[in-house]
Amino acid sequence: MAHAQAAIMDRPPERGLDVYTQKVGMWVFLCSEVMFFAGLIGSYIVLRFGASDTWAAPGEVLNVPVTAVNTFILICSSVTMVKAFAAAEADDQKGIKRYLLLTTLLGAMFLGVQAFEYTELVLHGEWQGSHGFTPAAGLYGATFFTMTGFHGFHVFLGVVCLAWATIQAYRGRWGKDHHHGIEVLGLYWHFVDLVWIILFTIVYLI
Amino acid sequence: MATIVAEATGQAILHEEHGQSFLRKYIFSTDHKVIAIQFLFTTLFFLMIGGLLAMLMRYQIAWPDRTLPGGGILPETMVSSGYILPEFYNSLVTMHGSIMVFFAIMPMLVGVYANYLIPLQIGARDMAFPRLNMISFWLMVPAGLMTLASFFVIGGAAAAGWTLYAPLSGRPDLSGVHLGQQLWLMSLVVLGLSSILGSVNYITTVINMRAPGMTWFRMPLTVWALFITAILALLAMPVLSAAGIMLLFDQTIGTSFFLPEAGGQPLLWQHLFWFFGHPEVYILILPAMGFTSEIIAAGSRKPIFGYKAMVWAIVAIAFLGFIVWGHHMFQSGMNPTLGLSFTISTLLIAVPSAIKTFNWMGTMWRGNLQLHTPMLFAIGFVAMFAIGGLSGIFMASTPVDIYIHDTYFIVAHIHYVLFGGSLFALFGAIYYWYPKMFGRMMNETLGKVHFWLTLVFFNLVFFPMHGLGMVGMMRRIYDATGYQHLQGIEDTNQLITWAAFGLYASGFLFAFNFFWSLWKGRKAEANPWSATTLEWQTPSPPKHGNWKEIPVVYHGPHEFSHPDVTDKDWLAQNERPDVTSPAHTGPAPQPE
Amino acid sequence: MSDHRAAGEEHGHKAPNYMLIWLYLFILTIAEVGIAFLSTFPKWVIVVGLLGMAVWKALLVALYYMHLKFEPRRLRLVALVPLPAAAIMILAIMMEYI
Amino acid sequence: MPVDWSLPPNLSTQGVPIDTLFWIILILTGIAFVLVEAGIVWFMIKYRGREGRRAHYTHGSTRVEIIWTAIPALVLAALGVYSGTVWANIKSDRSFPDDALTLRVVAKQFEWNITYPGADGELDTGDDFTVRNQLHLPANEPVVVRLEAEDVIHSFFVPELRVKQDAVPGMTIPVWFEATGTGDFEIACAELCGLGHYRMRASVTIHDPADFQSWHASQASGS
Repeated sequence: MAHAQAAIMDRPPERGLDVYTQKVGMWVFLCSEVMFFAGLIGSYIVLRFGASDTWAAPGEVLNVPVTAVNTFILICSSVTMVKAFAAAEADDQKGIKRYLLLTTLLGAMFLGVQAFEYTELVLHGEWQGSHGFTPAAGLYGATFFTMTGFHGFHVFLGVVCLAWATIQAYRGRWGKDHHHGIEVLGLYWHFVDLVWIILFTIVYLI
Repeated sequence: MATIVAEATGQAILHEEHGQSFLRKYIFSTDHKVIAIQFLFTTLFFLMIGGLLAMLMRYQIAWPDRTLPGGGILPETMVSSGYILPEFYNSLVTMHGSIMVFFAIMPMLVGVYANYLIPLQIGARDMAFPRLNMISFWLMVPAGLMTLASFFVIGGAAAAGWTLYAPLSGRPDLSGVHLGQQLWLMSLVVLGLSSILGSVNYITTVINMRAPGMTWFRMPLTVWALFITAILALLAMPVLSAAGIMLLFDQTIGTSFFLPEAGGQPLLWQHLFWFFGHPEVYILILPAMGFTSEIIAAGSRKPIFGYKAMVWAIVAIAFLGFIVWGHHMFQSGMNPTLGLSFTISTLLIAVPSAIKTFNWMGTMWRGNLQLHTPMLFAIGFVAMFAIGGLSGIFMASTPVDIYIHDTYFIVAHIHYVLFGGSLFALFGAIYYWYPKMFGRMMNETLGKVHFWLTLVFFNLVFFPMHGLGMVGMMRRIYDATGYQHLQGIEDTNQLITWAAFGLYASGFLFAFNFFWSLWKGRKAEANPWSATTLEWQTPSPPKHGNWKEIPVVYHGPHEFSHPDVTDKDWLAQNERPDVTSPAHTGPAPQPE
Repeated sequence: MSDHRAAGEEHGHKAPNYMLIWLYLFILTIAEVGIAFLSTFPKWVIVVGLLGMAVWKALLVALYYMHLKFEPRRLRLVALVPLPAAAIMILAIMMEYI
Repeated sequence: MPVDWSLPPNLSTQGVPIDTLFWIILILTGIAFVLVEAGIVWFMIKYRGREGRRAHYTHGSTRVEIIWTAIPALVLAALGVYSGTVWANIKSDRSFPDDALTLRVVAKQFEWNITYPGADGELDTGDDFTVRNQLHLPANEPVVVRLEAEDVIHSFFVPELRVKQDAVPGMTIPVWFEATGTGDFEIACAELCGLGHYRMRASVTIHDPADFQSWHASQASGS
């Protein structure tokens, strides 16, 4: 009875999703991230609906051109990220290094621009007669800094991981049989990009 | 192939065990069983603390005009010239609820038993992400320390109720609590992260790590319940984290999300909190339902009655759990039209709960009931949960809720569900899986005494509270004696308090049994309850890596008293039945 | 189930043209900024248009960069799970103010 | 003074359907309670384990399960419809009486301030007057309370009138009721509002309409 097991032990186990475990784990984690940002964005929508007169028109306070460039940077970092993954799949060591490094740098650049944007706003931003636009500047300031701040925090975590992945790339860790790490990190990175796409539209343009 | 990789890591786990330092083996272990036991000790400690707070609270309610015996050892900010202060009482109310929900019941259900049982019951060697699992435990520890520390900071611990309704929770000038509230929120965010990481792990493990033949509908109901619970936690906790962070910002960096002076919305806090809070209620009950199903099937020596209905009931409860949160807010000033839709969804959710109750009774029907301690607690769960479920119908009916909202009726209801429900099932689970965890049995006589004392004292404490609620006694009242409509209830409140002391004391009987049995308990064999699920088919306690060879599963989880098996009354999931009865066992997995 | 096996793990699909997707994203972003600042449509048309384009961009990222288009159906299901919960939460809270 | 373990005497028109619903639910849940608990005890005795006994092997019965799903579902649906109707008669916009006496109740830590319209019967005109911690009401006449809060959330609870409504800062929430008898009662705060929550109460006096008129007149002229 129980000994009959041995004969069929080489069968694959019930294979779940037919996707390797780390990728499933990342997707599950991203589900909870969706809910986290849904909480923030939902609050933003509701607060804005409840008090729309206290909202600035697009471009009135925020520097949209700079942020548009920043959006462009993040989109570019997404494409370099998939390129790094494609390079890993193709076992193109040079490509892996180049694209991971590029992604890290673009991510860092995004953070730099955001830091610049925040500094400008806090020091010179003008809204409702007050000099300096801070989280304490009404619901508008509160929601703006909370949403973009938490997105920035996610970018920061991503850049840290990317820097680690880049170092690993120079040590030759990634390759044709070893690209799961890049793919999983890529999922996170694209998700952060995706959140920014939504935030850019609802915070800066509407 | 992934299989080969999985087996290779499995073998690696098996070999890794030797030569580990004490620190790696018992403190920073990545073994799911060790982590589960770490969670168990931590949560039992918090259960004791939470209970102690309740005792202080009960003393104040019963004898508001008397000094607290021994109160002198507490600081002046809590007990002044022998009397419990109102601000300390509010902290007690708040922290009793928070600690019990977030640091005792929830991690006990999920941290302990999801960790321990999921890999063992689905036939995996460990969690999908063992290191993440360890991190999840070690995030809970600082969160717990922050919560405990908050009692001793200036202004005392959080005092706005465990629901933290803004603006009271967001305005230190109005609540008198400064750092305590912030510590509470930070601890909540850290705990939320811990529980999200845990959930990611549980979900991934169940999805991807099941043993060969362990199809979805062969999973034990415990695994089903814990899996769905993990989904609820995964989707609900981040919303609480987001809301908690916003509230923290309101206090610290001058935002005003929930403060009306600058246009914030106090009701937004309630919506976000209860969007988390109601799934949380099911996070606290679904695993208990899973344990109960398991124990009742084994204790009745019968397959669970209507296995698929039980599964779908869990799924339905989870889904509906996301659309009923408004029933906590009927009197909050919420749009009354929303009230109607929330009434209907709330009444709907009673249906799957009823199905589960009837199916447990159906399982006991014509069984061969083994009334051992775990079984008694499981039956106690069904009996008490039924009361909690029925009293919930009063609140679901919006007009009745106008009267009983925020009265002791609610207190009775929540405790019938969380104590009579979750904690009874947890006690049952501890007695039931203790031999597997520690290789020894808990003392049966002490266990039965513990059960009957708990049952009697529990009902003496909480049943009269329904009456207090009908009379109109409000929740969270430091001193009820001043109210005209609350005259004449002092005797009842004193009775409740005496019973509560008895209830707490019987907890120490349990604690004694627990620790005594660690060293002196009877040695347990691999399968002391003659149960069918996979965890019983490996030695007690299981070795690192759980199995010599990954088991292969041939049929559903509760094949008790199968007519074709004559030498015993159970058939383990990894035992191939000699006679295949297609209706009941399903096709055996085909070798490829 | 068995027919997914090849597709899932080994990425048996043809890699999409990542640069083309990038171009789409780039053009859509420019279009968004243009509509927000230069157009004279009524406010609600702008809002709906911008939200539509944001969703379009998000879908491009999710489907191609995150490979959702090429994953087994059940993984796609995992990715969809939080969306109804999020939608219910936001819509119900908004009922307060309508 | 021993307490009567029941709902307090009802003095409001809305209390009638609320209490009816309460007792209906109590009877329904009482029946379910007895059935379930008696069943459990009976099973524990009848099917207790005995040597040599073998349990009946079954995986369930779809028919039975459908029955015990359908019965609670129907009962609960009926209850939902009935509750919804009563709720709408109390809370919906159109349920509010047109020609009611309108008061403003402002809750703050830890007191209730009640503003009455002056002789003109309109709030927010010059002749309003405010009384602290005293709510005077006429019997047999609909009253609308506009509930506000200054600082944190409080809850306006008069047990005998079967009224409970949170007062939320930043919102004005209307509540209406009609008292059917006279007497002295209390407003209790039902939502934790800080350290004085337990003593945040105010007196409620329900007068004959004539008495109320004279009380009102004396206050209005006195202010």
